[in-house]
Amino acid sequence: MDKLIEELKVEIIEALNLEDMEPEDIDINEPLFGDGLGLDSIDALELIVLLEKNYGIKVEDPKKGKEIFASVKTMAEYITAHQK
Amino acid sequence: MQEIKHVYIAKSCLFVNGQLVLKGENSIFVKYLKEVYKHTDIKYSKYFKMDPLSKLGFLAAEVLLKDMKCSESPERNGIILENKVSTYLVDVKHQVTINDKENYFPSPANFVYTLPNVMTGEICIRHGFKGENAVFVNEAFDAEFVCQYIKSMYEADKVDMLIGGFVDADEDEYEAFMFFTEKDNVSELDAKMIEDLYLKSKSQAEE
Amino acid sequence: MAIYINGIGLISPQETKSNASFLEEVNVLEGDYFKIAEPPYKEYIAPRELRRMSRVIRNGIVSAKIALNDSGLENPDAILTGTGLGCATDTEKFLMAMSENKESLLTPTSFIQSTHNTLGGSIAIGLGCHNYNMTYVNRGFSFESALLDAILMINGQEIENALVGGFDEMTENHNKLLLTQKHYAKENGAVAGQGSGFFALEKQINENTYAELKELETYFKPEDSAIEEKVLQILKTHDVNTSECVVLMGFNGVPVEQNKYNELRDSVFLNSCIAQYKNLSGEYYTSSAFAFWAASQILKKQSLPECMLVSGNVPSTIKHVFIYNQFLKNEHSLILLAK
Amino acid sequence: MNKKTYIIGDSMISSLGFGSKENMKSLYDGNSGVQRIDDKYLYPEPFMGARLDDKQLNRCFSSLLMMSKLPEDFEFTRFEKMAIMSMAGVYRDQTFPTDKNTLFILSTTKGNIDLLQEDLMEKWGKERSMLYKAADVIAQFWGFENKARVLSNACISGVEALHIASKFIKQGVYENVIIVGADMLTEFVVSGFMSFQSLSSNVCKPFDESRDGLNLGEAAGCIFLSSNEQYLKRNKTILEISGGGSSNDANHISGPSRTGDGQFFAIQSAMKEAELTSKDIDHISAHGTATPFNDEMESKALNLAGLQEKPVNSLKAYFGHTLGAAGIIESIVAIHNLVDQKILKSLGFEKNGVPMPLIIQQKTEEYSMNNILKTASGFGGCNAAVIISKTEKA
Repeated sequence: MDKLIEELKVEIIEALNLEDMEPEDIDINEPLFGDGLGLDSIDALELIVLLEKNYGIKVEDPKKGKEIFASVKTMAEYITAHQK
Repeated sequence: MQEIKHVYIAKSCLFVNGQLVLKGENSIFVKYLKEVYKHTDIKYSKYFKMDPLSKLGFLAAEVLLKDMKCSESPERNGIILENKVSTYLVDVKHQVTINDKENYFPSPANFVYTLPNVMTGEICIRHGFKGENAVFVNEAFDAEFVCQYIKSMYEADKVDMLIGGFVDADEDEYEAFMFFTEKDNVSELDAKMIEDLYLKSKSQAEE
Repeated sequence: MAIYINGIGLISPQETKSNASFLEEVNVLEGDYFKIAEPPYKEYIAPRELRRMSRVIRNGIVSAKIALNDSGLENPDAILTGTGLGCATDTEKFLMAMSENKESLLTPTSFIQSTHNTLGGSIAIGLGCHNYNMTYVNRGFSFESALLDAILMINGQEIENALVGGFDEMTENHNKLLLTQKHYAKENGAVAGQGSGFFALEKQINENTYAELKELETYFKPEDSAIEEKVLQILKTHDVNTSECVVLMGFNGVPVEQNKYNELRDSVFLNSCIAQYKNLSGEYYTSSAFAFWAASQILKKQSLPECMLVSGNVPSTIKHVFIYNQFLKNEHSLILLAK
Repeated sequence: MNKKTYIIGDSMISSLGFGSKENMKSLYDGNSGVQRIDDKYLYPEPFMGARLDDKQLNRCFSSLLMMSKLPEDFEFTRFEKMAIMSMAGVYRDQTFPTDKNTLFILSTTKGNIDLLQEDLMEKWGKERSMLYKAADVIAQFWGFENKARVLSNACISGVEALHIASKFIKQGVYENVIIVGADMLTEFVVSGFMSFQSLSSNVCKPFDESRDGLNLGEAAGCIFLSSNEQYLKRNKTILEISGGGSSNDANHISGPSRTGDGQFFAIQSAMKEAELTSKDIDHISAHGTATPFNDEMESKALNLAGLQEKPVNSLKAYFGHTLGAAGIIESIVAIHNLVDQKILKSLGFEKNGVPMPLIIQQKTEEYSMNNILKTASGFGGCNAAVIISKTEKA
């Protein structure tokens, strides 16, 4: 799980162009959207693609994104649960 | 101060140092030139092949250089002449030979004289001058410029003897003025003086 | 009606971000095309906003901000941009993803950022400017078209001022394609470049005014003598003394494209000081925005940097700058600025 | 003689292009402007020659009129346009003075000779066909205060003008001299050379075994000389005319000397003035017309001068023989060769065909040089030589 989280952090930074951030700057429990990292709906779409591309997980309903992308931790949990 | 030797030919008159030497019987340019040729008492078969301009320049030089001493090093003898209409008479002659496309016969013997410096070339051949030589085309004799050139060549140590002058042959007028300079008298050379010599000869010829 | 250039901003391969200096040092070409001398973006744009912006947007915004700050104009009556390629990096990114992922798994960011009007929109968002916002994509006339729109609107009394800019970026991939074209070929070809230049144009003259915009003409594939005739007419109309004029020409090193420049240089502008700028900016669709910036500087500073001088003597008083640029021999533009 | 004759600027128009830069590029690329010309106004039969782009000349010139100090509706002949165009090229790089300290020399053999054609004579009249008149018009275009001078010394006119001008400048007679060399390709000249049977039916081959005559060409070139260092601020490499001389074979009006002594005297005089010996000369830009006798004479002259081991070229296969312009445009090429430190191959040359040994340059390449000797010879037995040297401000 920790390994997955570290991997995920790097992927998020790359996909979302968070160029000034280092993986350790991201608190795994901090909200990704809103106040935390300040991501928006476009970023949500980026992350949906990331899940499908890197982990083969298809998020059919974008509305579910809000729960999945709450934090890096929730993302990792979702991946672990849904990975085939 | 010794006067600079000069020759003037125009209007069927030949002056040497301002003295009338030969008054022509014939007012036609080429015929008068033949009189001058006879007067110089030389035998130079190439003369007859020349165009009128070269003949005029050649004869003026012949008279000017008589009894004059040039440098023994041929490359130290030079000549600068001015001219107004360049080789207009020969140019027209050449043009006539090519005007009619059906009857096209340009002549090399004529064409070679379509350059004004061929006249100086003829003079150089005759007297063995192998030094500086130049022909400038100017609307009228410009003593100031010719003297500028002459002084310049002496100052640059290019020559020991240099002939200057103005030789021109147009349809109904011709004129030759030539003067002799050498290293030793160049300090006396003065544009105003040359101009005066020229104008004096010219007015004498017009009388 | 007079139109004045009251603020300028340029991000280019040269150190042009400060209007205080004027090409005192030259960045020489490294590699196959000119790269941007990047400004410290964070000084102009909040990191959060910066995140999603490609370089061309960043440079565009920075140059627009420099121009606005320079002029003191806060909320322009119109934002007009011109670009030949638009946001090339994002377009490429999106197309590459499309190709790599077989048209699936596409992400939206590069898609939304890849349209030509992204910059115009982003500047407006940043300023909270709800006024007229237009982007012209007109090949070698893109910047000129934006400028023309501004002139028409100001002269038509629709607006009092406008922020006008021209921007383009070059990418590694795009340049590879260009190198296969004759125009940009390695032997005798032009070197591609990029840059973003913005200008605050106003009806009112003020103490920061750089120059007056006198004339703008564009010609597509003109007849042989049309340019000369037009130039002569412009010079006459505005009473230009060619000996007090600097002519900024788009020399790009391509021999067949050189003729027109040479002809004008050797005829109408024989008396003038001839200068170039593509040796500093490279060739691109909106390079005349670089020339426009340089011309404004020349007139305000009354000097011409050595690196721009081609021939002629720099006039002691530079009254006019005439810009003549052509793109691929098709698009010809003439711009006259006055002191 | 304490002043230096600096070469401030140059420009030329030829069959290879407009402007020195364009011409140099073409030369370094090895292009020839000589081509088959089939134009009954020039000669009834097709022949090989080098012609200017008339369209470009007229286009550029029409807007150049703005600069003219003559009345607006004043008309210019083709020859005058050529000369003025080449001067414009110099002017745009470094505005030249036209005051009393400045002499303007036109170097040409035939000037407006085309005006002798019946139809043109009617329009322009006799006086306009005169060389002094053409020079006058050109001088008035620019507003020169001094009277224009025409040097008409056949094919050496250009080189000799440089020689004479440099004496004037060195001695302070004039501070600046603007020299224009120009001649046109006309029916007059083509028919004349045809009658001499001296035109080759191919691109000419100077110094080559199979050379069989020359090609005629047309061009105009302008060189701005001055002793005033103030004009030098744009010149990265400073060049001067370090020496010059002219001479006569005193042998034959249309055939060159069989010994080469005439040409040798001019070279010797130029080297003496420049205080250089044959060792110091790095390269010779020869006259090299590709007629059998001329090239033979030059091989002898260069051997007399001890220059047989220095690379020689002729530019006649690039430009054709441009008569009064030749000395100027070929000197301009030498000037750029010195600046670029590049030597041009002698186009058309394959196998040595001159009696005395010469090293004919066979490749265009980088070459380190300080002094280039430029020579010329012409009808009337005249010869001239100048040395163009790298120098520093006095």
